Amino acid sequence: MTTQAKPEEVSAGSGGTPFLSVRDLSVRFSTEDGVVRAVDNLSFDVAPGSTLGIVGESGSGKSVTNLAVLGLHNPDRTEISGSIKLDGQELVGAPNRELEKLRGKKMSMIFQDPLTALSPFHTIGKQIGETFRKHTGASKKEARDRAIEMLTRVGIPQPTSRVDDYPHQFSGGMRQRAMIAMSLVCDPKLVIADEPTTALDVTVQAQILDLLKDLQQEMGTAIILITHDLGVVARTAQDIMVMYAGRAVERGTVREVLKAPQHPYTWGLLSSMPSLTGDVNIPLKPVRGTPPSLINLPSGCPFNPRCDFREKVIGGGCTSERPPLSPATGHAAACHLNQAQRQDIFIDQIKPRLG
Amino acid sequence: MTTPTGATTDGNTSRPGSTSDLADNATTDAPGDPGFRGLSPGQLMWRRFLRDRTGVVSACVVLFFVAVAILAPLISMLYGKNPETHYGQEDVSLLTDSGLPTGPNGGMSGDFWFGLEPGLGRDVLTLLIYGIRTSLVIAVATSLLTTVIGVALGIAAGYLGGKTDYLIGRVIDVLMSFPSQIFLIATMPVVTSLLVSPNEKNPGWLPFVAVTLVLSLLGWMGLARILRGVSLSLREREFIEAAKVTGASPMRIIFKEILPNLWTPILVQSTLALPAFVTAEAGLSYLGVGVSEPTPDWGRMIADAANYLRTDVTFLLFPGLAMVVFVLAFNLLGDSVRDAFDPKTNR
Amino acid sequence: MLRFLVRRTLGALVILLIVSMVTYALFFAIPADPARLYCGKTCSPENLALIRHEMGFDKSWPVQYWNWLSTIFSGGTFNGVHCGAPCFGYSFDKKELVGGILADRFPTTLSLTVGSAVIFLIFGIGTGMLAAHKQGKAADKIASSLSLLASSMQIYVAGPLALWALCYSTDLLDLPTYIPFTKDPIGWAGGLLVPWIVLSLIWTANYTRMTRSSMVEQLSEDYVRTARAKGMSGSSVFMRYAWRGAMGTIVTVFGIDLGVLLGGAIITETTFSLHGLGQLAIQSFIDSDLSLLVGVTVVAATLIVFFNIIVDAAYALIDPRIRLA
Amino acid sequence: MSSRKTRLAAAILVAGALAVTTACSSGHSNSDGSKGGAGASKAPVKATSISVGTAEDSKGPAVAEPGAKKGGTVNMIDRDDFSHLDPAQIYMNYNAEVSLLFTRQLTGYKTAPDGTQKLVGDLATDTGTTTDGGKTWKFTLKDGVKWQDGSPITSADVKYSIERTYASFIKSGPTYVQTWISGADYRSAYEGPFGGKHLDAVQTPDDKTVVITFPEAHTDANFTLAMTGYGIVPKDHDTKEEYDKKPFSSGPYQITEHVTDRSLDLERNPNWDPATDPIRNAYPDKWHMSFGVQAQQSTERFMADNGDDKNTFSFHNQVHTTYIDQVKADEKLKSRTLEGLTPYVDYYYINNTRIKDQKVREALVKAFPHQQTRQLQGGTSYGDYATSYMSPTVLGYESYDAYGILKKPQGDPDAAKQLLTEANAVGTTIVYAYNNTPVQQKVTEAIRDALEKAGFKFVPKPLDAKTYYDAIGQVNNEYDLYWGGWGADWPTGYTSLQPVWDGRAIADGASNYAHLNDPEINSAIDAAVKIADPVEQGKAWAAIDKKLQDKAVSIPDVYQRSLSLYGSGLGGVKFDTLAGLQSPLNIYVK
Repeated sequence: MTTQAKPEEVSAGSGGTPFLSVRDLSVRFSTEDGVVRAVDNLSFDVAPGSTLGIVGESGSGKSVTNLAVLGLHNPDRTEISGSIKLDGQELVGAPNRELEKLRGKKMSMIFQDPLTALSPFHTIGKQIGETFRKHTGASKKEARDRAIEMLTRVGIPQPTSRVDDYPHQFSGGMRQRAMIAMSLVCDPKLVIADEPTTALDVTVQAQILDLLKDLQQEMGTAIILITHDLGVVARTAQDIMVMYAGRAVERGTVREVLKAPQHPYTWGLLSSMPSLTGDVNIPLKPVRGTPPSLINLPSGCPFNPRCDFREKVIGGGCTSERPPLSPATGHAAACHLNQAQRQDIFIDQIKPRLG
Repeated sequence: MTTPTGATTDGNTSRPGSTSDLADNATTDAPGDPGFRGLSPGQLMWRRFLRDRTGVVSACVVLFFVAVAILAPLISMLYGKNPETHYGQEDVSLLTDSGLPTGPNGGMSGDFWFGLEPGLGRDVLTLLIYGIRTSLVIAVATSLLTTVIGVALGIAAGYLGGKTDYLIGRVIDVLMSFPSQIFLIATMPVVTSLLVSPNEKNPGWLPFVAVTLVLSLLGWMGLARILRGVSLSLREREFIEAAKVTGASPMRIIFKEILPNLWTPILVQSTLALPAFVTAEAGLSYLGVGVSEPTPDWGRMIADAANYLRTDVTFLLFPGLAMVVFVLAFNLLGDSVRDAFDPKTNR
Repeated sequence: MLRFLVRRTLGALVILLIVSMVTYALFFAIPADPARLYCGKTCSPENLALIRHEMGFDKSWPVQYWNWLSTIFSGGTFNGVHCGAPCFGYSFDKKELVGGILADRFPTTLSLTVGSAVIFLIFGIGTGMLAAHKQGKAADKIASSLSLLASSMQIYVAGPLALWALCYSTDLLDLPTYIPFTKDPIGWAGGLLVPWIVLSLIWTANYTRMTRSSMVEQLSEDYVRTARAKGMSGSSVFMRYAWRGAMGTIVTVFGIDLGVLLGGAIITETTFSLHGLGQLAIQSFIDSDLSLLVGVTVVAATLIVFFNIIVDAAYALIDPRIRLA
Repeated sequence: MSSRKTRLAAAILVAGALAVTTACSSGHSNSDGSKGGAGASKAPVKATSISVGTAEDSKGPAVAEPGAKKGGTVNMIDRDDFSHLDPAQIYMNYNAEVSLLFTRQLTGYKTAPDGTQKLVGDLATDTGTTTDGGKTWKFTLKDGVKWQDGSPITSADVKYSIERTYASFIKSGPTYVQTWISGADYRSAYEGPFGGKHLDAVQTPDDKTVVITFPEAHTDANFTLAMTGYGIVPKDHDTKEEYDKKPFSSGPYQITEHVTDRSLDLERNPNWDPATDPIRNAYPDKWHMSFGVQAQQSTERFMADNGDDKNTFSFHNQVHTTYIDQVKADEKLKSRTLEGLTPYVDYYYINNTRIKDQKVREALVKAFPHQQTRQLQGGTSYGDYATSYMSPTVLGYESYDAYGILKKPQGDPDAAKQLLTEANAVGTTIVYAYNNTPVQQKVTEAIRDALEKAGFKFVPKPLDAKTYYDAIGQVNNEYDLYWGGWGADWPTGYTSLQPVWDGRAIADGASNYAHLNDPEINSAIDAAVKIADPVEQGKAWAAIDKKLQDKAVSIPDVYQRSLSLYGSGLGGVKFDTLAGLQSPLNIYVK
């Protein structure tokens, strides 16, 4: 197995074209404090039936990116440029009516906290069936039957009676299952799962992830999994994109990125994560500092104030020049360190800590 | 007139303690306030407030009124008139036989900039600026008193729970069930007679104290209810549990742990209650149970002027306008304070 | 639900008991002799004693209160007028049974309140939703500032101004009067139009503000975003989700306001010379008409308490998370 | 005439706040229309001439109003519903005025076109005859006087009506006749007719004759019997307490509907014969009266003169103080403006038990700011400066200005200070009790200003409107000065002076608010009562009035006036000087 071959496959996709293709996406919010560059020149693809994990700290632009894909930003205060193509259809600048038809049908979203993300005023069945009716024009009866079917598929016991329950009558895990049922009710080709397990117990987390995986296999859905938990990604995704300050800093297959990470930020993320096989005597080492302001980004590499290795870059490019994500395909990282330096540092300093 | 029984007009009474939500903002779609990282909540609030132009303008207006109230004697000295002298009766050419100013527009002139009061012929401008004092003193005193009562009983009910909570809850229920207008009217003579016996001379503070007491009597329940809810939820929080485990006394928990977390609802509610008390005080004066002569008072001026609506709108113009501006500025300020504390409402 | 209603009704009865008792205590705490008011110009001590005795003022107030209370259940005969249970006493001033007077006055207050409530709910919620929909735009700013301005108005300023502008000087609209709806529906509406307009003007503002702020709050809720992510159209998100959430707040406040308004708005009714419960309240206070005063107070308190129960029940219907117990 | 309760209602907080017109706080106007400046003082008013009419004067029908025609509906708007309609319960002028339309007495007042008034027989053929100087009075009923059901009014009805005033449920009416017959504790002497017992002092030798015998002489008993309080009530239709809501008519109209506090509707009584009635011109077919209209609103409505308001008048609501200038300036309103002098006199009572030094009292009289206080209440339209205790409307009134009030109505602080210095009483504390209403608060400020300038120490004591009369009615009250008005029950000096100044009547709650107990005055009152000739008696009362002034027992302030408007569609609206109200007697729809 060569490490170089796989990314080719991914970016080319099984049918040759990716289902979702994002190019040079920028999302800016105008706020009272100034313009927030939440996403800056981001490009990525998702092939049909595959899972892309997007990883990053809070405020790195993961959620914003995906809300932009769904077109859920307030148009008055948000400026979106670049291109988002879903199954060949351009979404940036598409009329809201068009987007409404796609949302829930071709692409759907699973939110982090099912308690707040589900309407407390409507029954689970209604909320699931409503999506179905909207996109298929089914009758109420059909919608209800579909809801029961979906609940069955996501593993809710006694779905015929639980379909009339309200979200508050469900447990956390069941709610997330219902949420998944709702997002899959129209067999969408793309599901964006925004931290789907963060709010759940660890045991339930695994169940939900397994469920997602099963359903994906069953239905051939592409999934974008947003998380700050590399463990979740490792378990579920084929590809990873690590985001920092609105940009992708590293991209590749799960194997590539987790086994041979190239970006100091990724190293930091990995170092801060406990591992079962690691040496318990080595303390976890979180990324120092705090995420940068998206209004006043540090010049050069936005990660430079927190980077332990910037002295190693000759000419101090870290504070003056912003590194591009390279190479253009395959395992890529946006860092001034050259390939050799990256490998050395990882093997000498980082890997031992990871165990 | 309704007594301010809490911010019933605002939609967010149900979620008063949402400053704690601030931290979550970054993970949701809002970009959060990345520029404010590292600032204390107080500083955050202050900076957010300063950026709210309406808030700053209304704060300036409120400050202007306060300054006028404080500087009233100085202004009146410079202007050369005072609110006690019956100018219209000393100079008979100023008022007609039935007490209306002889001059047009309510007797406005170079001598009397805002005109003359019908009847006694006092100077409207000085009555107005001294009237701010009355309104402010009573509104502030009532706000303070209701806040103290509301905070004490609200926390007691919420934190102590059990029988205390039940008792306070029922007292609130009963007080809220009273038709407030008739209750205020009926209570006033009782309160007055409790303060001063019929054969004693009425001291100058009497109307202030009586009005403040009566307004406070029906004014504290809203705040108490809100604070009860907040402290009820705080009681279950980890840091309170922790304090209990470490053996802190209930008093210490209340003052050191709970109270600091209640400042937001307290401050927001009091700022919103203040203008409500200004109008309530004016309403009492309008009903004839408010502050009596010779203390200048806006409500009484408006009530008087309402009689002259058809004869000369000028009398209503100045106190009416002053009142609307004052209340408006205070309401806007209250909104801004709330927004600064709780940016989520995004008004 | 039934248990809730029973429990709350019992609680309400206790509250009413306390309210009536406090009214009694307050009445006798006022340093005035009510008997003197009925005594006429040549008030001999004998006459005064006779009146005191006949009106029961010669007994201590708890005894009088007890008598009043027992009359509710047992009925009584006053001045030759029989009053069957439930009997709320007899007004010595008006020489009528209190129950009858209250029944006579209530429709006026009801019409006044319901009519203006319909108007201010429609306009208040409508403009509030418009403002929330056009959040931050000109329409929002205009609606918001107008409503703030209107809510800073007082009925005693707006009332006479409206009478002057709409009736006295222009003869555009009818003077405020109450004609029973059953007698002449058009006259009923015409007679109450001016007070409705003025009341609505002031109250609309509150509801505009409230609707706007709770709609804005709801629109930022996660589940609203979920609905949009499901592909729900803007209008259905607005109505089915955000409005559904905002409704709870509005119903709560409306219920409380309705109770207060029905209990009688003294200034409103006096400004427009309408004979509702508010005017009755102040009149009975002036006349020291104890049984009537207690009657009005209890009716007003009943309405307030009743609408509180309705609000709580309605809230449970709106929000399934609330359980009644 | 105005009962405590009305006064109270007048003064009460809300009413006061909403600036209601009443006998004590309203605006009034000036019959000669002179619009003198604030400082101008007026010449004393001419006394109304009132006399006792003959049997000829007592014959019906009433003097026709020129241009009047029958028919139509007249509307009446007022602030309050009539508190009583049972004649025996009626003391208040307002209740009495409406009773003219459906209740008749033995005697009544007839107003000539020139405004002079005469006491005439109403049900009786004349004003009664007495042969023993006022102890025994004999009245003969007219032929053709009937109840609304057509049955004749008999002497038994008159007797029953007087007996009935003893009943325990009759509490608020006048008690003159009862006490004259049976003494102060009249209720224990006779319990009323319901137990089957009768009153021997009233005899009915036949169906037409009534003879009333008093133990003492009461020379003006025929005036007393003109009070609505002695109007007749039919035995067969007496519903006792309930009668107060819907009395049985003996006059030109009968009640069709009375909704308490809302409306009263009257229609013609077919059995009333105008030929028997010298007083009432019953022109309209119907009356529609509605209540709850504040003075301000009624003024607005009369000025606007829209729709049904064209055919509307008001018994009691006057032009609201704030509209006086506007109403007077409006030429178009002149033809429907009504002005007149009421029987009420405003006094500021000096508490004679607390201020015993006559010089101090004189200083108070001298210092008092009549002009300022009057200006606050409507100026010349509120009333004329009073110098006497008797109203100019009372028989025998004489003008007498002992302290030069008319020259210096704004008060004379220098003269007052001089008097205080002489009495060595500069800095005397005056506790001024007042009814805590918006207008009275302002009046207090004016008084404070004047008294402090004169060298008094002024202590204002606001009293709640509900407690005001109770508080000042206490014999041992701790106030020095307080407002209170008085109006005569009938236009002779007796009811004008005796209740207020007879020292033997001092008691808690009695009307001798000044607590004056002067033997000289007391004996003069006793003497005056016994004078048979009304004119001579009037002179005696005027002499007492002068004595009271010389002793500076209190401060007379103004003789109250009335200024009112009515709709343009009405004619014959006149001012009733005896009641101080608009009279319904000659009103017709144009």
